[in-house]
Amino acid sequence: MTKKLMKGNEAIGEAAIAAGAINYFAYPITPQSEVAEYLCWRLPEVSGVFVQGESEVAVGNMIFGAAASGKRVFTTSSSPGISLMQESISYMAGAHLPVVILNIMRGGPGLGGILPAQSDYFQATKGGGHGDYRLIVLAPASVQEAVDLTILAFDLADKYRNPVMIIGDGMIGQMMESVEFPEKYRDENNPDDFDWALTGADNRPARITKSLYLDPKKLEDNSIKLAEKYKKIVEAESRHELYHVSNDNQLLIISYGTMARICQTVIDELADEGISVGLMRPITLYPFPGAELYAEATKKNIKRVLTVEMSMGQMVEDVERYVVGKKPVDFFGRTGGIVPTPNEVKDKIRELLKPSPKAKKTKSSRKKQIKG
Amino acid sequence: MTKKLMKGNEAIGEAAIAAGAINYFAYPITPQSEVAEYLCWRLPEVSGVFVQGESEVAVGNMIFGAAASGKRVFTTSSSPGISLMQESISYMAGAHLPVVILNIMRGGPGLGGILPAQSDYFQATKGGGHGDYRLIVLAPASVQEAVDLTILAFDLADKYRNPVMIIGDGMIGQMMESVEFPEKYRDENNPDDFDWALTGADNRPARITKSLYLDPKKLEDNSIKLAEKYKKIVEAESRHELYHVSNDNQLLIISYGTMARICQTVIDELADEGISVGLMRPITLYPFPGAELYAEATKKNIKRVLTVEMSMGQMVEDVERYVVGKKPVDFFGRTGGIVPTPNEVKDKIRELLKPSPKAKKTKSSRKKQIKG
Amino acid sequence: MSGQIDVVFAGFGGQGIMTAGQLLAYTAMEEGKQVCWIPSYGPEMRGGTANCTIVVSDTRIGSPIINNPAGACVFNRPSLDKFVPSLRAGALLLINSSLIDTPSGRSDLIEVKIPINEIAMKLGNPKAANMVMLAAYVKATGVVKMKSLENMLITKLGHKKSALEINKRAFKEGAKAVSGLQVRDKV
Amino acid sequence: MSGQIDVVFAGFGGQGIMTAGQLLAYTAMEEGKQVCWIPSYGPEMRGGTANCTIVVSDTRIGSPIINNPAGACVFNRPSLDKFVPSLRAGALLLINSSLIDTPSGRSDLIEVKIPINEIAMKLGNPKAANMVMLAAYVKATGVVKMKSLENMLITKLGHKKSALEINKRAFKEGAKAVSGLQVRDKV
Amino acid sequence: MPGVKIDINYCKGCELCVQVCPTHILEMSKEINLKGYFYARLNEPTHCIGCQLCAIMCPDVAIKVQSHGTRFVLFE
Amino acid sequence: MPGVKIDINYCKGCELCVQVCPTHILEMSKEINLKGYFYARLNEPTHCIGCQLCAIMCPDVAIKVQSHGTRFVLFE
Amino acid sequence: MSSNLITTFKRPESMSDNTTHYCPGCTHGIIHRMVAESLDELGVSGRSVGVAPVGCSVLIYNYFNVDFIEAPHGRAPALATGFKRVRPDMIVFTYQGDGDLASIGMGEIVHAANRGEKFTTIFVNNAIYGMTGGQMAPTTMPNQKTTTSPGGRDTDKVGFPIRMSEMLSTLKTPSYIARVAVHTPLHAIAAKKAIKRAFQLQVENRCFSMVEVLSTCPTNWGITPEASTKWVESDMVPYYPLGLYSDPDREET
Amino acid sequence: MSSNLITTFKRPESMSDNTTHYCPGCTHGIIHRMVAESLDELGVSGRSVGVAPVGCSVLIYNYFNVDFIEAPHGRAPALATGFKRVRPDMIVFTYQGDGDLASIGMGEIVHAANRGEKFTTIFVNNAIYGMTGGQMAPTTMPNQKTTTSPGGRDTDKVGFPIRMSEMLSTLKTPSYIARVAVHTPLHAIAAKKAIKRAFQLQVENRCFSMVEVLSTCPTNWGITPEASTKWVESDMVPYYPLGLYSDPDREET
Ligand SMILES: Cc1ncc(C[n+]2csc(CCOP(=O)(O)OP(=O)(O)O)c2C)c(N)n1
Ligand SMILES: Cc1ncc(C[n+]2csc(CCOP(=O)(O)OP(=O)(O)O)c2C)c(N)n1
Ligand code: SF4
Ligand code: SF4
Ligand code: SF4
Ligand code: SF4
Ligand code: SF4
Ligand code: SF4
Ligand SMILES: [Mg+2]
Ligand SMILES: [Mg+2]
Repeated sequence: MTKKLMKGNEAIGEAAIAAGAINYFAYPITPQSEVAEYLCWRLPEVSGVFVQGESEVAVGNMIFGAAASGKRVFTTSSSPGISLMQESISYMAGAHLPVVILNIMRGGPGLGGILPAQSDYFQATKGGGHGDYRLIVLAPASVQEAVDLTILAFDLADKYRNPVMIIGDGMIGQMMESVEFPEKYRDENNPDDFDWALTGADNRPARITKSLYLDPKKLEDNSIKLAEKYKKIVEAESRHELYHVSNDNQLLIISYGTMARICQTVIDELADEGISVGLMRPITLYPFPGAELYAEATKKNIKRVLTVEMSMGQMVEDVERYVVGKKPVDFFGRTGGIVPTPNEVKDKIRELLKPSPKAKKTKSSRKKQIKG
Repeated sequence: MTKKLMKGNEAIGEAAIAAGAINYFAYPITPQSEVAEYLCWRLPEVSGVFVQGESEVAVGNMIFGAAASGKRVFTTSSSPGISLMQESISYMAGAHLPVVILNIMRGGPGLGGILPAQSDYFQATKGGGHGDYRLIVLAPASVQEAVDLTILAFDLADKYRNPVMIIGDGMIGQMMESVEFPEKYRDENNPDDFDWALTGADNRPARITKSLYLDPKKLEDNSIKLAEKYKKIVEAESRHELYHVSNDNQLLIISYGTMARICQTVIDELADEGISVGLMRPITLYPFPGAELYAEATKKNIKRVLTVEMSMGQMVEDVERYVVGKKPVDFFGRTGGIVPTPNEVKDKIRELLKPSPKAKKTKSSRKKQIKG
Repeated sequence: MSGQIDVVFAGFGGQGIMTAGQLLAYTAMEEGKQVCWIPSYGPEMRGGTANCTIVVSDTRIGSPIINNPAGACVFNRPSLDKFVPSLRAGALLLINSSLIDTPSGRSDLIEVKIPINEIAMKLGNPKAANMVMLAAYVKATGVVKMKSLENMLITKLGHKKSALEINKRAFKEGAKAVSGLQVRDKV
Repeated sequence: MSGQIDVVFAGFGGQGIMTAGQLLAYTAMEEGKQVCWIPSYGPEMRGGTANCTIVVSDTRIGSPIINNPAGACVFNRPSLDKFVPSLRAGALLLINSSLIDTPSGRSDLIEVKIPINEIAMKLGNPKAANMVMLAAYVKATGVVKMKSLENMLITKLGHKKSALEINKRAFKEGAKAVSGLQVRDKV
Repeated sequence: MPGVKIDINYCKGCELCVQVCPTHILEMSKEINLKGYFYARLNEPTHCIGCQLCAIMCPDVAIKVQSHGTRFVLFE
Repeated sequence: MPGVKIDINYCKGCELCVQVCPTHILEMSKEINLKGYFYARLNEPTHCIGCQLCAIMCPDVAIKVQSHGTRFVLFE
Repeated sequence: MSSNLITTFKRPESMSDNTTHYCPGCTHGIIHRMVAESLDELGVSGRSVGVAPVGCSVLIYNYFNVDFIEAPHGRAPALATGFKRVRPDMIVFTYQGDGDLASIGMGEIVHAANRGEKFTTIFVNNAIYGMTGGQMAPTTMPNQKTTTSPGGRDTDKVGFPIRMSEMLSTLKTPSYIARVAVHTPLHAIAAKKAIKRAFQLQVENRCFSMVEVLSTCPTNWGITPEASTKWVESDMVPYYPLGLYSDPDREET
Repeated sequence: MSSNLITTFKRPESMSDNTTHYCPGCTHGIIHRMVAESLDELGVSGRSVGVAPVGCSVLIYNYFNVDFIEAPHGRAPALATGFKRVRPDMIVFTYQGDGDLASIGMGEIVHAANRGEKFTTIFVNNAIYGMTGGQMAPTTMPNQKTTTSPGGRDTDKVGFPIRMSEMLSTLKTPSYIARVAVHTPLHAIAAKKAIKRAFQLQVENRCFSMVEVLSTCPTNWGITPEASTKWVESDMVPYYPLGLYSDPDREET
């Protein structure tokens, strides 16, 4: 394996090819247009399919149709474009179709800005579309991890027949880091390997890819089938990384994506000051590593749990839910394209750990913040 | 005030007129097309505007444009149609525009079915679109309340300059109940009353309705402005109803919309059996009456908290978050258009309250269920 | 009547099920009662079965969905099969014997057969069958006064004199079909 | 070099800022180091300022965003104003004196002025200014070996002989501009 | 002798076949089928010319047409 | 004498005005403006016929044209 | 019948034995049959995939022995694009109503046609939203009453009906576009020919092909099936002229 | 200049004093000026509302003394519909690029035109996605190189450029549709006339009006502003013929 220095956006494109996902549909949007600009010449080299759709609504449905073939399909977009795909995402989840969608998040709401943000956590993890469904959500923190998780994403999508979303911020997309790709690229899926792929009803009963069940019992059955799948996913696919977690930690940071890397620097620098802080970085945002968080957060030495996001506070709701009041949960975030600097985070932590006589130390500072 | 027997869908249409919201844009979708079928002849009688858009994407943007005028605007749809509006909803929230959107929820995901469901809770309350924004979400339980909340919705939208969503299930839309409308219908808004409405830059600086801020500081400022608004909303606008809540209650049900009415019957019938159960019905789903829930749920007599939804479990996440582990939180739900009957809910409660030697009573049954 | 009373009207599309149920709901409301009418609607296509539930109460109505109705007016065979099992003991079951030739098979119901189609045919308008059934139900249960029902009919049909007349006569026939029966206290 | 070293290259679009930074990143990677290059990109339109940060480290790199860089190569005046305040004490500041006539105003920096545009002009290709700056930075800090840098240049430009030659000479000139300076331990 | 076979359980009684039969030999039955429709039936089988017009118009593809010899294609 | 006034701080040096001037009296300056562009300037003011072509083509509306008497409208 | 009789007309192989949910006299059924016959005659049903719309024909997959995907409302051409691009060896078609194709799905059909996607679209224009209970469609005729145009379509307020075949045939990308009707047997025979040619061109990998079929909706038009066929002739055909609008073999203009 | 000089050409009142963010020589600026002049000349800028697209002209509101709404990408016609319907007394216009109007916003523009919405659309066709860095648009010319068609637009794979004016003028609903260009002063003068007439018709409450303006993108075309104007003439105009495509005064065909 040779190392390459690559932009995140391009590396992700190459990773899709490595995963045998040579069918790509997209509509341009900053800050991820480089994925398309890379794949538009790279895919023809591997006899792949590149289609620039007329809109994200169309693209969401192109991958829908393509996925029904049993082949691996990929799309990439950024926040407003992902919003436009919500109907099709709900449909694909309902029809148990494997697709991989990359969201290089930008500041919102609305047209917002084009700088890095993490404010689409809710949309990705709770389901921005209608109905009871879930996406598997992966959040890489480096270009190499973006490559690895892209490859994993396709495996998980096929394994569970469920859409998988990779969410990164603009940094992941624009950053160049050294990456390694697998020696051997995976071949395209063979549709005949699947008992659900639409390959033509030649000598077999016709197959239907659908989400409509006019009989409510059948519709509920589909939701139960989905829920059982999600249960399996929760049990088997939760991934996270711990950094500097020890029994000396006074505080536990929860943070994901590139934001978590900034927190690593925070932790290193605070360690120099003699302040011991650990980090838990969820790699899968759904399934959320909730049990693991509970275990870490409830350790005796941990005084507080600090969630750091590039948003006004989204993942923190899940953190609160899993910490179940055992420790105060605090939040620090910047948004709109502002990336919190290590210094800001350090200040926040110092403030939180300052022994203050009047402030009840066991109360979440988050309560005082905007919430609901 | 005279009483009228009206279908929920039509009553909501009339309520919008009563609120002075005589500008209506919609695309047909079961089970709410009657709103349009009612307003298409009723609005011309009051010199209102009725436009059937070409899609929900277009309709979401028609109300966007119309709202910028300072007049009151209304749209109605059902689950898949609401998914298609997510981009525009994020934009309207980002641009601080008052609009009212009704979602008569049907079974999902995907095309799903057309029968009643409550599986769009996440989408409505967490924001199905991108970026840090919130909708005010109201959930009526009767046709009269649908009328009252529709009128309230327009007031809240104007007061906070934020989109408001009313979510009901197919039952609310199809049910006929007796309703009263206000004696005096409200006049249309006068755009000149607002310092933000686009009325033409005649003798004043031009006004811009927008959500783009290329300077990240400004974009963050907008998110902070939004967050401060949401803080006010959380403080001032939380609404709920208690039913049969007393110190005898062994269990507290949390349920909203028509599902909560079914729970009322459950409570009445269980009372006959000597089982005391109380109900907390959130009327605002955002802001969620979290503090109030905490207060009720933590009362000594309450053994368990049961969330009942027509979904696979969505609001229950908020319930867990606010009960912060003080009491076990259970869930009962049916989905896909199946409306849980009082009997099913009663069975669930009897089972939960059964003194079982081996089951640890303080553990949430929800843990054993599908979750994540 | 006191407390809550509920009934299901069930048949196939075109039998006037919804209209009959709504007329009952209007009348109950006019009498100052709480009322809830809810249809069960099928797929977005035409045809098939149609049914609606009406709940009438002196106090606030809880569930609009009734597990075990206290009354059922069944207009065709599939509806009989569908609703009989769920009726509560002692419930009133009115069967359209013009289209249904089997009994319910339950012994704990008050069961009355009325050939509503034939009656309506005799009155000269087959479409009035639903009114025959409605009147029979109202007469037997007293859920609303017959007089109120007629008044509501006038309010709704006042302008259509001929229809009004036929329906009034349908009311009479329906009431006659259950004469002697009084289940007021049971339901 | 040991530990982590970071630097900002800043100027306006068209000055080859990104390319210089990337060449450094490639070289560091080739030397087996961990490396991260990150641009700061503006609005979706053309023009304006351009800058990138390069972090080189022997161990895993944390934050790609550097609060207080240990080095800055500034190509124009607005960049000087923007980055000088955030440089850490003792940082190396290379100033393009062809376009910047003011000093940093800080006394705790190692500050070197290099007229990169003029040097490049003399070499016969004004576009080589970025390479002059890059070589000066590499020479002064030893973040990578000069030889490695040249090898990387050959890898990237091997097929464009003439460009290769000019850039090689630019490297020499850049190195010369900081001869005697050795900040290896400081950054 | 050409003829048609109507599968009465597909028939929905729309009468489109009746309208188009050039020999006017189709009519609606007085009985209803399983679905409750009055279905179409062949009145005078011997007059059928096997022209297929009824079958072409039947939205429910309830009609099968048979004829002598080689396939008799009227309109191609 | 007709003439044009170029607001050099609007000018982005695109040269479109230079291309279209029928009397070839516009040229690019050797100095740059605040934004760093070489801006357009009038070389021989006396030759300007006030035809407005330069102004019509200027994407940055940097050019104002003045003329004698009533408004001279060339192309309407 | 005697033993030397042969069957000249029967249910096509590609059709399943299920009875449809369509209203009596609804010509969706005729069009289904023609699609099935075309697949049979071209021998491609074993390698075909249909894309179902949202509309009355959403359950079309129940009536075919052919693989199907169910698309979101209006998006069938996008799904067909996705599928056909990754499986160019298969035969792909969409079956769409006028609300589906001409209203919410306008962007998708125009762009699929313009990119020259090599699938076939059967466009069933019945001038109304059938499935949702008879609301106005972009194709609803002037003055036609619907549940959302109770006074009849007012062209001053909502414009004239859109003629999709005319519109799409202005695109320069080669295509096959024809408008046909099925309200009489003769029209139906021509319709069948057009549908078959549309599929034939796909088999030859030539171009995008679309057949617009004027269809009836007795239920929501509120008239009998027979009256519906008359209304197609009297009201629809004059506004929606039948014919060939675009053909890849035709000299380019 | 002597004192009896009068100003024959100056910045229109409706334009603000801000300098634009457009690249040197980008003709978006010329088109802005014409819109402002038209509003001035018709005396309506005080009761006008513009709808900005997503595209290079997203910041158009910074350059006008006119109220503006910023639309999501492609949806400006829907916003304009909403606004104009509730405020028919105001003058409403959208300003949209070709990616915005002809790609993602296809459905919205077709339906707004077909409903005959009484607003004005200025459609700036520069055959590319300017703002996002030069990707292929539906209007990109055959063989034109873009960042997503690095080998040039391959019409076999992605079809031919869409001609919006031609397409929209097939609609029966009355409208005013013209295609103009601004690459020479003479073309620009004609363009201004068309734009003014489009607004004039709105003032008279006549019909939907759209002016398609062929525009340049020197940056993403990778050539000088002057070469760009030449390319409009040599490559774009032949494919996108200039002229009047629809006029409410013209006899109906
Ligand atoms: C996003 C979305 N919007 C609306 C609907 C509701 N809907 C279902 S079918 C239909 C229209 C069907 O009309 P048409 O396409 O003409 O088909 P027809 O029933 O007439 O054959 C609509 C609006 C939906 N299912 N999804
Ligand atoms: C939903 C959505 N998709 C994509 C984008 C990204 N985007 C911004 S502008 C643009 C295209 C602009 O091209 P055009 O409309 O031709 O305008 P121009 O810049 O050429 O004037 C795109 C794709 C977006 N902002 N929102
Ligand atoms: S085949 Fe022809 S003649 Fe025979 S029944 Fe049918 S339509 Fe009549
Ligand atoms: S056309 Fe078919 S469905 Fe209609 S009546 Fe004749 S056989 Fe029956
Ligand atoms: S007004 Fe005419 S002559 Fe004068 S500078 Fe401009 S283009 Fe040249
Ligand atoms: S046209 Fe305008 S911007 Fe361009 S050079 Fe001339 S004055 Fe400057
Ligand atoms: S509603 Fe209309 S289109 Fe739908 S099946 Fe019935 S007749 Fe056909
Ligand atoms: S990128 Fe193109 S369209 Fe955008 S401002 Fe620059 S030249 Fe104009
Ligand atoms: Mg239709
Ligand atoms: Mg463009």
